[in-house]
Amino acid sequence: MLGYIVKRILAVIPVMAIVALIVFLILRLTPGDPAAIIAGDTATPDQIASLRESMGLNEPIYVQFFQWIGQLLHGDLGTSLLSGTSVNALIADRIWPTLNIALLSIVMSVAIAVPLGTLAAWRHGRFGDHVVMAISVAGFSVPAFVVGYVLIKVFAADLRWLPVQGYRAPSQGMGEFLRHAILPAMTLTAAYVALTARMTRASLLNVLGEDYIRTAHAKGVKDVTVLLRHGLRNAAVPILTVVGTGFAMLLSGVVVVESVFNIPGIGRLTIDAVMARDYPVIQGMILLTSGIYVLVNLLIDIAYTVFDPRIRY
Amino acid sequence: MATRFKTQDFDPADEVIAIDRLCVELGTAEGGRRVLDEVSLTIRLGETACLVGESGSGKSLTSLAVMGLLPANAIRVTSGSIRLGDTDLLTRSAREIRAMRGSRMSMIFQEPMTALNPVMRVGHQIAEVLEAHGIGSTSERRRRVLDIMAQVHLPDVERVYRSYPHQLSGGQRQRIMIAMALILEPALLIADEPTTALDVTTQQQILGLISELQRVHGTAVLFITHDMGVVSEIADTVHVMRQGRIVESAPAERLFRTPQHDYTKALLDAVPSLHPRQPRPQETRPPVLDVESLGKTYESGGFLKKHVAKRAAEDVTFQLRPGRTLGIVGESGSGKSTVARCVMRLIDPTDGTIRLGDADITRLSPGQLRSRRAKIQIVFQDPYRSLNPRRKIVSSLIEGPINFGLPRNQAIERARTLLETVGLPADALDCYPHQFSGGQRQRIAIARAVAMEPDVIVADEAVSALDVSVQDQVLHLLEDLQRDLGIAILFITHDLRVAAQICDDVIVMQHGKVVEHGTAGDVLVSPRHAYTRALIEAAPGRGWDFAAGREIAREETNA
Amino acid sequence: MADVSRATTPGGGIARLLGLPPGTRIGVVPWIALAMLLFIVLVTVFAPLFSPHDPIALSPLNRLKPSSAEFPLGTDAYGRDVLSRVLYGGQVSLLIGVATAAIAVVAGLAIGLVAGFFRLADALIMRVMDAFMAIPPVLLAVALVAIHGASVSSVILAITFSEIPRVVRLVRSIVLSAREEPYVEAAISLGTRMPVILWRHLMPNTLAPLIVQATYICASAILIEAILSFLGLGIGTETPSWGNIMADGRTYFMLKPSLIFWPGLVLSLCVLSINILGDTARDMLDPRMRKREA
Amino acid sequence: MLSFNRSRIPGFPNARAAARGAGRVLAAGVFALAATTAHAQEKTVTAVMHSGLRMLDPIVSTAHITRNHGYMVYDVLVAMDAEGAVQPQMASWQVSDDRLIYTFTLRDGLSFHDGADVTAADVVASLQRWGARDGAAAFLMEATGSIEAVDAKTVVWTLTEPFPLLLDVLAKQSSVPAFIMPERVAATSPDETITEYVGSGPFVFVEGEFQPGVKIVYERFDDYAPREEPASGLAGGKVVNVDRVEWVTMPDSQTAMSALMNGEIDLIENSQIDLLPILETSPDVTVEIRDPLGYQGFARMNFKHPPFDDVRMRKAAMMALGQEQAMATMIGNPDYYWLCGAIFGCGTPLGDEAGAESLKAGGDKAAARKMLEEAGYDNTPVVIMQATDIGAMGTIPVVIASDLREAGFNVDLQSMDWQTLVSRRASMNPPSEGGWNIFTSFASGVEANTPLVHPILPSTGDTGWFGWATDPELEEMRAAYLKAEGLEEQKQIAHDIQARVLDNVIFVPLGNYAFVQARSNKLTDMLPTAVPVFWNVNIAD
Repeated sequence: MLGYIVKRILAVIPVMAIVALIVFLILRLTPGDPAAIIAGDTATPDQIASLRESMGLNEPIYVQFFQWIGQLLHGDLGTSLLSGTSVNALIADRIWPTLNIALLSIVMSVAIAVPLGTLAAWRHGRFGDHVVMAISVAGFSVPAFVVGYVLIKVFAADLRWLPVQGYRAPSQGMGEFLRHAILPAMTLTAAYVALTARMTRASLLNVLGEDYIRTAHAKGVKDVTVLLRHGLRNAAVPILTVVGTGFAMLLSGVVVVESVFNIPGIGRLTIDAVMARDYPVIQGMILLTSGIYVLVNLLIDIAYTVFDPRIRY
Repeated sequence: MATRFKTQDFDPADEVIAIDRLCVELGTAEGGRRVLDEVSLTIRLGETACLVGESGSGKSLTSLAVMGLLPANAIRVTSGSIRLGDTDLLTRSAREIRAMRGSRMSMIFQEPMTALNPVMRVGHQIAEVLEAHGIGSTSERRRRVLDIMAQVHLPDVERVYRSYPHQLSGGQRQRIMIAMALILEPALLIADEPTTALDVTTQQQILGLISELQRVHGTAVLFITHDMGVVSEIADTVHVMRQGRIVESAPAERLFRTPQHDYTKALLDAVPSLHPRQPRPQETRPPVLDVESLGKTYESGGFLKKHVAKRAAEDVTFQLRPGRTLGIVGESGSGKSTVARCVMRLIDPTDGTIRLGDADITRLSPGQLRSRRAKIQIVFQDPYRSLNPRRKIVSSLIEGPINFGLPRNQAIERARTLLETVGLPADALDCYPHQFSGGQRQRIAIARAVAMEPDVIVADEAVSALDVSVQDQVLHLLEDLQRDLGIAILFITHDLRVAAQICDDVIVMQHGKVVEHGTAGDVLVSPRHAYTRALIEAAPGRGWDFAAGREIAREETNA
Repeated sequence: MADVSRATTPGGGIARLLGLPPGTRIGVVPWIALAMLLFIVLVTVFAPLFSPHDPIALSPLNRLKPSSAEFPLGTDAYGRDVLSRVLYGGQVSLLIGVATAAIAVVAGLAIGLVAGFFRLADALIMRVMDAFMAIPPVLLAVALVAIHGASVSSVILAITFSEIPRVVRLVRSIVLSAREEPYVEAAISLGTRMPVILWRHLMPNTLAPLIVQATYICASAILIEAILSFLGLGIGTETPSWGNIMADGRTYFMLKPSLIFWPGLVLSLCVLSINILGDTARDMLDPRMRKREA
Repeated sequence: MLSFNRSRIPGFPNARAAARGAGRVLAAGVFALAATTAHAQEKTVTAVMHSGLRMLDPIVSTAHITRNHGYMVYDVLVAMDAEGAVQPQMASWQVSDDRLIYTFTLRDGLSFHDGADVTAADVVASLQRWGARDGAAAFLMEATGSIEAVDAKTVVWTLTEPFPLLLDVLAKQSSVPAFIMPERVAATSPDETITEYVGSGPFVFVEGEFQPGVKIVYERFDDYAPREEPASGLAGGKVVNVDRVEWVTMPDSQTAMSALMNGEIDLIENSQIDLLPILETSPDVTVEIRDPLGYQGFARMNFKHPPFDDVRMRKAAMMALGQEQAMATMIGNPDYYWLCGAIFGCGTPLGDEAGAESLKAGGDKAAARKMLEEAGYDNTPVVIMQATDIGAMGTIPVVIASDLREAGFNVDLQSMDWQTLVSRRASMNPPSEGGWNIFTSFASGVEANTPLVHPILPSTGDTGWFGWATDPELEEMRAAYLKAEGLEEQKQIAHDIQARVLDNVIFVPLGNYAFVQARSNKLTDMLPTAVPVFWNVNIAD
């Protein structure tokens, strides 16, 4: 097991190296000049050129690349071209809102989606199934920002139950955190519930066709027990997988949600950095999110062993 | 050793289950296809009733109908009754039926690997029967589970209790299933092909166990099987099913000695004899396939992991001459299929040499090999997977010849001729595989191999998935082709009966090694190796000549 | 246990191509979805026939007008007719959906076949694919759109890039399991060349799952286009697409929710229909499901 | 110290793994943010500014948000009052009779946020760095012999020739005001950004709470000694009545609006005009225009490439354009925009609308088409760049495209993000090779109200602003303006410049519009300045 984990972590290195290379190349091929944005709209070409020079943007790309890699190996993601802040500090500052909200929405999604998917599988082909699947597919079919706006309009602007925007850390009180986080989390949850409920249903339907389900019935076990004890646990691995790959979707979703709800997370940090061509920040962010993605998938692979004793590494 | 049928008279015993004119139809609406047609049978206390028949005859449907496990939205019972003791099952609510499952009637299935929940400890799975029926405290249940596990002769019950199914052997898993079925001492045990997926030696043990427990508990057993050998070993009463009907019911001995119905006779006729056929004259032409010291080792692990080398085949040597059939027999995992696949170069051998005709093909690159492929062809076990379901029969048949430069129209002509040779109409060319039965598909697969005009055909369990009657026909087809075309056949099988009927020479493999090699007569009649003897001993109904309806003469068996 | 007899009726056409069992039943919902999708496709393809106005004609004096006889769904912030824009917008959105699905499937199929059959290429290809999978798709799209400018083709390219790895993985896994099939080994034994085996025996196996996958890609591409537009990185404002009509309208959500509502409704119905059809296809094609129906 | 009890998290089910993971992440979040403590009892103003602050160097960046930040943290020597007159702020001054020597004397009590006194040496270093970056200051520096600190409080500025506008340049609000920094900070090369943010202004920048692009926090500088006279414009006493000012960025204008109406924030610096009808329904919110000069939208053509290398083509294009449609589309509500053909702003001393008649009349497509034919337009495509991520500003190119098409131009409207536009406009390549023909931008009224400061005027070819207009005649006029004595002469020259700019179509003014501020009625005594400042303002509890 430990050996497997070490091996998996080592296997991450080439992937991350390729990510780093792709990211670097894509960014430097992208038109845009951070010097121009720093200098402002009314700056003259000369002013921008001198700024470019002093920022090191005139170095050949490969020099910049190896400088960056050199920094990376020291755990240093570089310095934001715009604010002069270290990227490590920026990320450390901005990652918690995103993680906390993402986590809240995963917990909410799983709590909603698994029972829904189970219900659909149980009522397979009948009315309950159709209703659940219609809801899930619908959740999948509406853009996140629309969901966000509707939630704001209903729960914040009209009913005034919840704040419109902003973020409070759990340290500022769990109640405040939830009051602010619940709408953004629900926005993210819409698509995530859809994804997870569908997978739960599909996976459970597969499992319900297995011989051991028939065995359980033949033993005289109650239907509900068969469904939950024999069905759900065997269906867990694909569900876990989709939770993991869905995490990537979630990281994309936060970009939108953080804009709509004004949450100072890494999604907005990234979009702002892209818009301003703040290369070190974008590079750091993509590396970070890729790293999180790879890590989450590793954790999920390890979690498989909890659900399925046949899987041993 | 003479065959002894069970002859106990059950007439005075209480009826445990009585099925009366049961009809079952497909679909939920009126007028669906009738899959069970007035099935009636009765089993009494302590009686073993065997339900035999070929695929699709309705054996399993009957058992599922009794258990109340027919898929509700696809199949329904239209008339008839099933009485368990004095309860009419068809009038009971789903809840009441559930309460009876596991306690008054229980069932074991064919494939113990898939029938057990892979993520639950087997002890808990047995204990769940007790839990579902609200019996005992946790510790009480555990005690009873360990007790029944000991009764089914599981070793080290404490450890097995905590094991997951994948950590047990096939035989152990089936014992778990049996323990699960019998822990509440049900009046009726339904065993649906419980030994079909097991090796022959394991099968013998499981059959023995079922009989033993039946004696102890006085259970009525409904035993479903397609294997006449098994029937002859365990049945008190035999019911022969065909196309949803019971065509003949009789006490075992009477059925085997004096079958009444034509279908029963045909079934019995098709059972190959364990006694080898007459040896054919020796062949002296040089071998077409010459395998020497063949070995295949799978290596796994490596970086940060323990290095494991698994020897799937080791030091296998044989020669195959034109027009001859060499059988490789053994149980699962013996390495017989590894040898077949190495010879085909579908996998690369790690040791030894393979000579095909005068060429050493052991180390040829895929490109060099391609030109020699025509000389050696293969027929696989599963007729449903060996033909590309998306391509017409003609495409499958002409693919090889066209690869070797035959013009398309000539290839089609050859395909048409071949189809007739294997006994299919020529218009089958434009059909798709799913339009054919398993036996027909296997004929097509053989035609595809023969179309290449090979010197050697490797038949890898080529008849194992077929019903006995079909199996018989396919074996004859192979024999005819061999006679007409002089093809050499390497015949891989686990079934000694089949090997006895088609092979000139036999290799017995165990754990990747050859333990015995000789003519079919030598190996099967007077085996020298203990393992070969054990295999023969374990073959069910080995003392009975099914086709003739009599014991195999004593001198013949021991000659 | 093979007690249920196999079907021997002849099956034809698409059902056989997809490996469908004959007589597979389809409920009423997929037909509704199909009808809805066809309706949407028809009115967008023939948008010029149904549109009351030029979708890009500005009319600053008619900004943000409510519904009226002249402008059935009102006007947007440029005074353009929303109905006409929604109708024309479908052309671009559907084009993006269909083109993305087609390109992703074709490219993914080619790469996946190679990765699945050639061990040497596999490791490298899959590492690169892993890397692309790990990069959040919206970020990748943002970067690619920034490179090539905001246009339909760069949006398609951007979304395609992030979808390809998923297709590759799917194809590769199918190839890996299909190459163990006896009929593939039989073809090897018949001396058929590798490229031919790939094309003739392995590729068709991927067809049905790919069609299912394509519906999901199509649906998600339409949605991602909307998100890119929301972030200011979609196609330009002139050419309408459902996504950028909504993106343009989002500023006025509180004031005039209909600017988002109508394109959003049509987009959601369209995506919903495609997803339902995909689900239906998947349910029909999943062999395990079939076993249950049998 | 905050404690954290995992078992009491509401909303998280007691599922083992989930709760454990959640607990860990949340707990870590608590520690990371433990430094953030509530300021319940303090007077805090929370404002949503027009854009996010990322750049903290007000000398290097010309961005308005950075300038506004500069006015919070830094002080200036002299400043302009509400009437546009230059007044002493940090220093008073004396001018020699030959107008070549200016002597500035720092007032008492000035200190930096780190406690050090402000000295003349700090002032000299700051002026020199500013002089090296700012465009208007560059003219001044050309006329400068030396700037010296003669003692701790006295700076002597010696000119080589008279520069009548010295005080105006020094007091200007845009683009780069002459902020005073400590000498060690001002010693930073003008091409590099500063890394230490110490000023002597009325607010202290709280570096620990700075989240670039998201939030910036200022606290009152307790040791700041305001001037005694009342605040007027950017001059006068900067009396701070609140403890803390937070600028937050909200990417979504509706979110900001709802937040203001919900009382979550106190001020929106620049509210979307279309949302005003909703804001106006709230009794707790005041909506008003702060800066009467507003902003002027304009279109700039590329002088390097056809068709707009030909003045006749530029004129034809201008003839097709109209301010009404541009402003109506961008702003909508006529209360918040006005047509104005004056490049120095309408209602300003130098404002004059000569040559803008057709623009104000909505353009004349037929006349434009005719001019185009006469000029021999060969259907060369016109690439118009449009930014899609800058809100309402992105609408003008769409209107221009529509106008030009109607006049017969072959228009290629290309959409991109603002960053791409900013870098692409620097490309001198032909439009077919990554160049461009037209882009639009806007200038703040206060930074474009004289020929001295107007950023688009310099027409020196490749060294000028993007579009690279070459117009020696115009350059002569600008030089003459610098030497002009008295308002009348300045007005005359400004009139000539206006006429020349529109005649040669250096750029096309497309109308003026207002920044509309929306603020909570809790805020009182907000100064009516173009630069939003947070001294003088008070907040009710």
